[in-house]
Amino acid sequence: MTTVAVKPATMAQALTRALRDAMAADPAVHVMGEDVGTLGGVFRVTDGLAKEFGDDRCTDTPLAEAGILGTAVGMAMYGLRPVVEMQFDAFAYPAFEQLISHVSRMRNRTRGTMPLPITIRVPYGGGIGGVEHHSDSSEAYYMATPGLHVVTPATVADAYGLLRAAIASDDPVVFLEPKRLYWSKDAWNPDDPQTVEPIGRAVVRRSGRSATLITYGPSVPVCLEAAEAARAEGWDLEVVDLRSLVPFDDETVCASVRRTGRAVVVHESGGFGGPGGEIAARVTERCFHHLEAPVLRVAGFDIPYPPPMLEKHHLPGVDRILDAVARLQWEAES
Amino acid sequence: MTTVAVKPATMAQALTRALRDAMAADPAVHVMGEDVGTLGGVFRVTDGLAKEFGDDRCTDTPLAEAGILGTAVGMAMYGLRPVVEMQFDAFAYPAFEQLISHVSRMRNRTRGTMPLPITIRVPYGGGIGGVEHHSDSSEAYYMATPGLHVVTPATVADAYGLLRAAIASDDPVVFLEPKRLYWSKDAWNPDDPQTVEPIGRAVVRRSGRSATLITYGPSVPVCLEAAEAARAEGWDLEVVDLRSLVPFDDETVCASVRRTGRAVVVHESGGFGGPGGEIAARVTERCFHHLEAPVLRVAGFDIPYPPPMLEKHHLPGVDRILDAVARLQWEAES
Amino acid sequence: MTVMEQRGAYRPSPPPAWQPRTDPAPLLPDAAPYRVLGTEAAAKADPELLRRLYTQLVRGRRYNAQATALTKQGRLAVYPSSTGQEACEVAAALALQDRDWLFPSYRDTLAAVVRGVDPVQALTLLRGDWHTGYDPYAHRVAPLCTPLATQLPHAVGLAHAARLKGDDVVALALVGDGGTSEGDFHEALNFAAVWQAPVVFLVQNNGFAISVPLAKQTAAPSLAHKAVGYGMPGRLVDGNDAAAVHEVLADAVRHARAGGGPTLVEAVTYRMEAHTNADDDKRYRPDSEVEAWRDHDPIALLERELTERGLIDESGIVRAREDAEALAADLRARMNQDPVLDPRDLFAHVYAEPTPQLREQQDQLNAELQAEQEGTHR
Amino acid sequence: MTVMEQRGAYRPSPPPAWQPRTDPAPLLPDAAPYRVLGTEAAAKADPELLRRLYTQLVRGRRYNAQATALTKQGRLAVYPSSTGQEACEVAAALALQDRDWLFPSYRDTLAAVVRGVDPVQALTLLRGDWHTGYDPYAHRVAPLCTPLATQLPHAVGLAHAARLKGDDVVALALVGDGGTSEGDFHEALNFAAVWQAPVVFLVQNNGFAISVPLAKQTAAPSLAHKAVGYGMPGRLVDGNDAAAVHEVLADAVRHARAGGGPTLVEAVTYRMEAHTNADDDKRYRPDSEVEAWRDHDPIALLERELTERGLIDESGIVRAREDAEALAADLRARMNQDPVLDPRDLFAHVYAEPTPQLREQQDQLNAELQAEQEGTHR
Ligand SMILES: Cc1ncc(C[n+]2csc(CCOP(=O)(O)OP(=O)(O)O)c2C)c(N)n1
Ligand SMILES: Cc1ncc(C[n+]2csc(CCOP(=O)(O)OP(=O)(O)O)c2C)c(N)n1
Ligand SMILES: [Mg+2]
Ligand SMILES: [Mg+2]
Repeated sequence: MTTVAVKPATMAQALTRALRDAMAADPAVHVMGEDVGTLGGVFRVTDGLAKEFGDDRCTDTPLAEAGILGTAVGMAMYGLRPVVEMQFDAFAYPAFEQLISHVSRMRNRTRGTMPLPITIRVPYGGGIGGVEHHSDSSEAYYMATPGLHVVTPATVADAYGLLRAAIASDDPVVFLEPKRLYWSKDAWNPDDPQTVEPIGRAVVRRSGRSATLITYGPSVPVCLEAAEAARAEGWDLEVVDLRSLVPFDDETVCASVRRTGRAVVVHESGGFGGPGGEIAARVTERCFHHLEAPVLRVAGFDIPYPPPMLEKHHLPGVDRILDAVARLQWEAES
Repeated sequence: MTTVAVKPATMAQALTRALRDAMAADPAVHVMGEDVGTLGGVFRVTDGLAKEFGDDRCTDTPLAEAGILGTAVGMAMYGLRPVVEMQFDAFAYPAFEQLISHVSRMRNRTRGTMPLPITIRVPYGGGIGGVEHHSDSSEAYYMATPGLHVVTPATVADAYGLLRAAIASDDPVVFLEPKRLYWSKDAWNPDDPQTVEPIGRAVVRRSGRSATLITYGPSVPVCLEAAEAARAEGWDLEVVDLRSLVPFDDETVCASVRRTGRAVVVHESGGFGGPGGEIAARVTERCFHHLEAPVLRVAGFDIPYPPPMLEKHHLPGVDRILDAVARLQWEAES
Repeated sequence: MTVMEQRGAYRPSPPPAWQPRTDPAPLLPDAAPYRVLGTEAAAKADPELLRRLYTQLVRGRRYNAQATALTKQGRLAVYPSSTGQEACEVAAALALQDRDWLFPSYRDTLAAVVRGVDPVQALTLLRGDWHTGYDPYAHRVAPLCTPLATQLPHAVGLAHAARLKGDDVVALALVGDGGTSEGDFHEALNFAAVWQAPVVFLVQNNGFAISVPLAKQTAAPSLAHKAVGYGMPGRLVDGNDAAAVHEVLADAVRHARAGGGPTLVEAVTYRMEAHTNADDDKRYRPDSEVEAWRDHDPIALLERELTERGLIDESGIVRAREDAEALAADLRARMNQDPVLDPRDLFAHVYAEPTPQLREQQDQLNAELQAEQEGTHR
Repeated sequence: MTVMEQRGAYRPSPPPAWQPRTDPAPLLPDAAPYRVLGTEAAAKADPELLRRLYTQLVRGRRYNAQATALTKQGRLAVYPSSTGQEACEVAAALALQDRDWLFPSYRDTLAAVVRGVDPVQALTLLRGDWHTGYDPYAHRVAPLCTPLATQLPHAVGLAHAARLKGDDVVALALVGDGGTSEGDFHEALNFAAVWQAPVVFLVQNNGFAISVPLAKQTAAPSLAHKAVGYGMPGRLVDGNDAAAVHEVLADAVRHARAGGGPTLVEAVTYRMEAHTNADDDKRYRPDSEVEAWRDHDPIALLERELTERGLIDESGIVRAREDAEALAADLRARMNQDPVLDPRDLFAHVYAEPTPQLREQQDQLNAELQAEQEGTHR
């Protein structure tokens, strides 16, 4: 009996492994996008796939995002399972018409006869010192588009598990990859990787009694840090990692908030019209009488993503989260 | 002294008049889009403008929405004030990259030296028996994009006033025109039209004491109808017409909710990730201790817009609004 | 050999050793649209094919008339007629094999019908009970596509996928002259050429995009001239000459099937009716222009050829008309029945499984419908 | 006459009276890239211009080296070098009049600098203190554009607006070979041709879009062949021959200025460095390919011509290098100073007036900053 080593791995490595395993398991899985072949992607997530599976399974496309997603639609119509890479969040915008008008609607349009099992990988978010257009948080657009699943990992294990689940899904999945977590490391056993199924379950990353931080993707580590720091102020914070924005796990989130009676939603995306509004509203609808204070939001400002030298002021950090926790009307506490 | 006749006019007529007056007042105003010239637009909103001002002031463009908005950006860079028509809500999607990456950001990108005074007219919403792609409510996308103003009229007078204000604004404004109100009539005096300025003020369309309906655009008349019907059930509903989604008029909305203690947000757009989440969340943040019940939402379902024969089931109607009002925990009332 | 290693790919080499990989000359279209009817080429055309085309043109014209009539009776929400363009619609459908795929736009219900889709199902979108009335896999006809040119990359992707799987499948995609201005047109043609995908693009240049004439849409010598910019052949054809359109498309399909890659075909035709029943074409074109095109009617052109060459007689013409009438009568009868709708369908197909949120919403609607039925709703 | 009534517009007339409005032949590019240096054409070139080009090429090469060095010192977040492409950058800037406009992409800081933008301001985006470091109106240089090809419609719109206002202004827009695949490229060229806008499109075909070689980007005979599909002339030029690029661009600018409409120019060049300092070009191209292009270096080509024809001597070469060193020294010195940043700028320019919401957020940030300063933050 061999003992399997649990070694530190980066999120990028786990994603690569998920793609490779999915391609090996199912010849219908095709990876496509800009620079995903020979180069292995600008974040190296597709590294080695073209070599192992050939250019026809991992294809450098012409430089045109609507064309990439549009041809992926046709490939999916014919029974393939395209995994599309959008090079950066902001460069997915040219593909929005294909996404909204076709990817999200084809199954419904055809009463289920023409599903589109497409996975759209979108590196998103800031904190990497990227210049303009390289740090957008675009999840609000995807959430507002019925017919899409929207998921985002915060851990190495989830990166693998969620990506396998996304590729296995018969529905289109927007798979948001937090750029600044690509090189984050976790102990992870690549020889016994787990898929995270079904898509749509949140997870409590840290239990606590005082209040719930509801978050996802790049903000999960920040919230965990905030929760540690909060102990000094006497708060025992629970941290819920949504993992899936669509479908939304009302059950797990509301169970937590009912327990703690207070909640702060934390994300990098702009606050106004961002995910936090939806989350705060639905939690309030469902948990109103358990709430000691309104659900607060800590989000990016309502501005275009700032240049790298100023991004630290924009990103929700530990202090801003704790400031919000402090405003949760503790006076009301008996 | 001549007496000016206040005659019934349609919203479409008021919009045409606003365009004409803006073009007459400022030679920098240029109207452009698909079929806006000779035909006068598929909704006839630009009727007569090409004849009056020439093809160079009111231009039938090639059929390409990104091209329309992209060239409008260049025209605005040179000091013009383009008024762009997107033929239908869903056909604005191809222009999203230009909208998000340039229109909304150019002023900020250039520290204010290169503002883009572009008005983007988007006929939106359903209830007109339109086939697929002709009835989308896309306001959530615009709201989630900092740098844009987003306004929408619900009355004939506001249609004129807001459009004049939008064109006069030095910022880009997404001007959402509720398709099913194009032919709605109000008494309106075209010889003494008022602009609605500044952009960003909501208005109380009906005063009431029991609860506030927060709404905008196509749902305003529905809410007014619901408020009338509610009298039979003993509810005296206040109706707030937001008129501007960005900037948002927290003052007017919160003043109303603080007065009534209860609120329902009503819109056609899908609920999940839609405008209602933001609105409910911010009202709750600001009015928590005045609320007798959670702010509820009555919205379109979280589905692709249905075919015309089924749209009546999708659109928030009087019954669904009253059902929501009934769930506002009246038992708690002393 | 991967798809990338094929002919046609443009590789730079440092000047001065410049060598274009593709000779542009064969990619350029002829100066004038290709014609068969009334020319010497007609003699070589298969009489059986000409008769088949004729029958379908006559059916197609009648189908268009019937569908337009149904809008007046409130049985269709809207109808974009292909009257005048039947030669393109019919030839597109007949140029394909059964295993091939057709990618129609909103105006191309007729092509779908000729390919075998039940006319009632083809019209479902336009009647308004659902977005697509037919199973796309049954006749290999993609859903009618409304957002202009967005179906073109789908056709490319499908053809590419079929080829990767080793299947002998060609995709034919239809688009209008206006649609060629969209970015998706460009991206689709480029992907097709780089991948050497077995796909044929047919532009029905009917002179207008709603009210906008071609002169405001492009300054190109012809739309077919766009092909060379992608490294694929461009063909220009008289779109009212069913025999010519069929020949050019059949050639292009054969070429694609043999691994020769994509072709762009521009068929010059004319939209004889308004854009849809909701449009008023008097606003943007003179009657005289429409009238001038009547002399070049696709049915008349073909009928003249068939008659002159003795390939059809009066009884053949009558038979074609009777056949068309039967189609119309059947369509009328069935479209006059109210479709049976189930509002619960709204939630059934958004995802493979409804999300918990959709299940809640479905329950809400169910409760409302029940209350309505029981008369207990507000 | 409105812009719509001009030459070049493609009007359909019913077959058989087919008449293309534009003759495609003059729109097609030559079979090989146009060259001046080392050919007979060089004799006709203005010596003063050649010397000016030379000085700027040498400055440009040094500028590129300095900027790349600044990335290693952490003074730039990222730098996409135009080393090897200086002939295109320099010629683009010099082909324009002062009143004209330049629309650069992220790789074209050099063109902006040659046009007069302060190098430190040109690099602000890439340093990371703000998105644009210069006032676009000061030198009529649009902000460096990152989303590929999206600047092209801007150039068309600006040129069109200037023309409508009666101003004598030409816009020159730069784009890469990869960028030609984007829908915005297509839409921009089409609008330009239909409007006959005074705009020139320069494609710097440097062989790669990051790692993707041209063969995977297009199957066209050349990128310049795309022009005919829009009804504008396409020109193919050796992009490392500064005299040739300048001549072709100056011709195109003149043509546009005279009301002749847009031109598409493809300059065949080569990206000698990795895509940016963050890229590893060893992964996708052999050193030998890069080496082969060294024989065709733009500076060496021009220097040879100038020297052979006695238009420059050793001291002239030294002067050019000294000038370049001075630029580099100044750039280095100033870039080594930390930029002064004001976080409150985040809110100042989102709208003409901050919204009430932004004012709240600004207050929040102010309070945080103050707490930080006072050491009272958490
Ligand atoms: C992306 C997009 N923009 C706008 C429209 C609205 N629209 C429907 S048909 C049409 C004109 C299409 O012209 P053309 O492509 O020539 O096809 P035709 O109608 O002549 O068959 C327009 C603008 C649309 N359907 N999709
Ligand atoms: C719309 C868009 N998609 C993707 C990118 C990411 N990206 C930046 S540069 C580049 C390659 C561009 O190649 P090319 O147009 O040939 O210009 P070059 O870099 O060679 O100058 C890519 C894919 C982008 N900036 N914009
Ligand atoms: Mg047309
Ligand atoms: Mg390049």
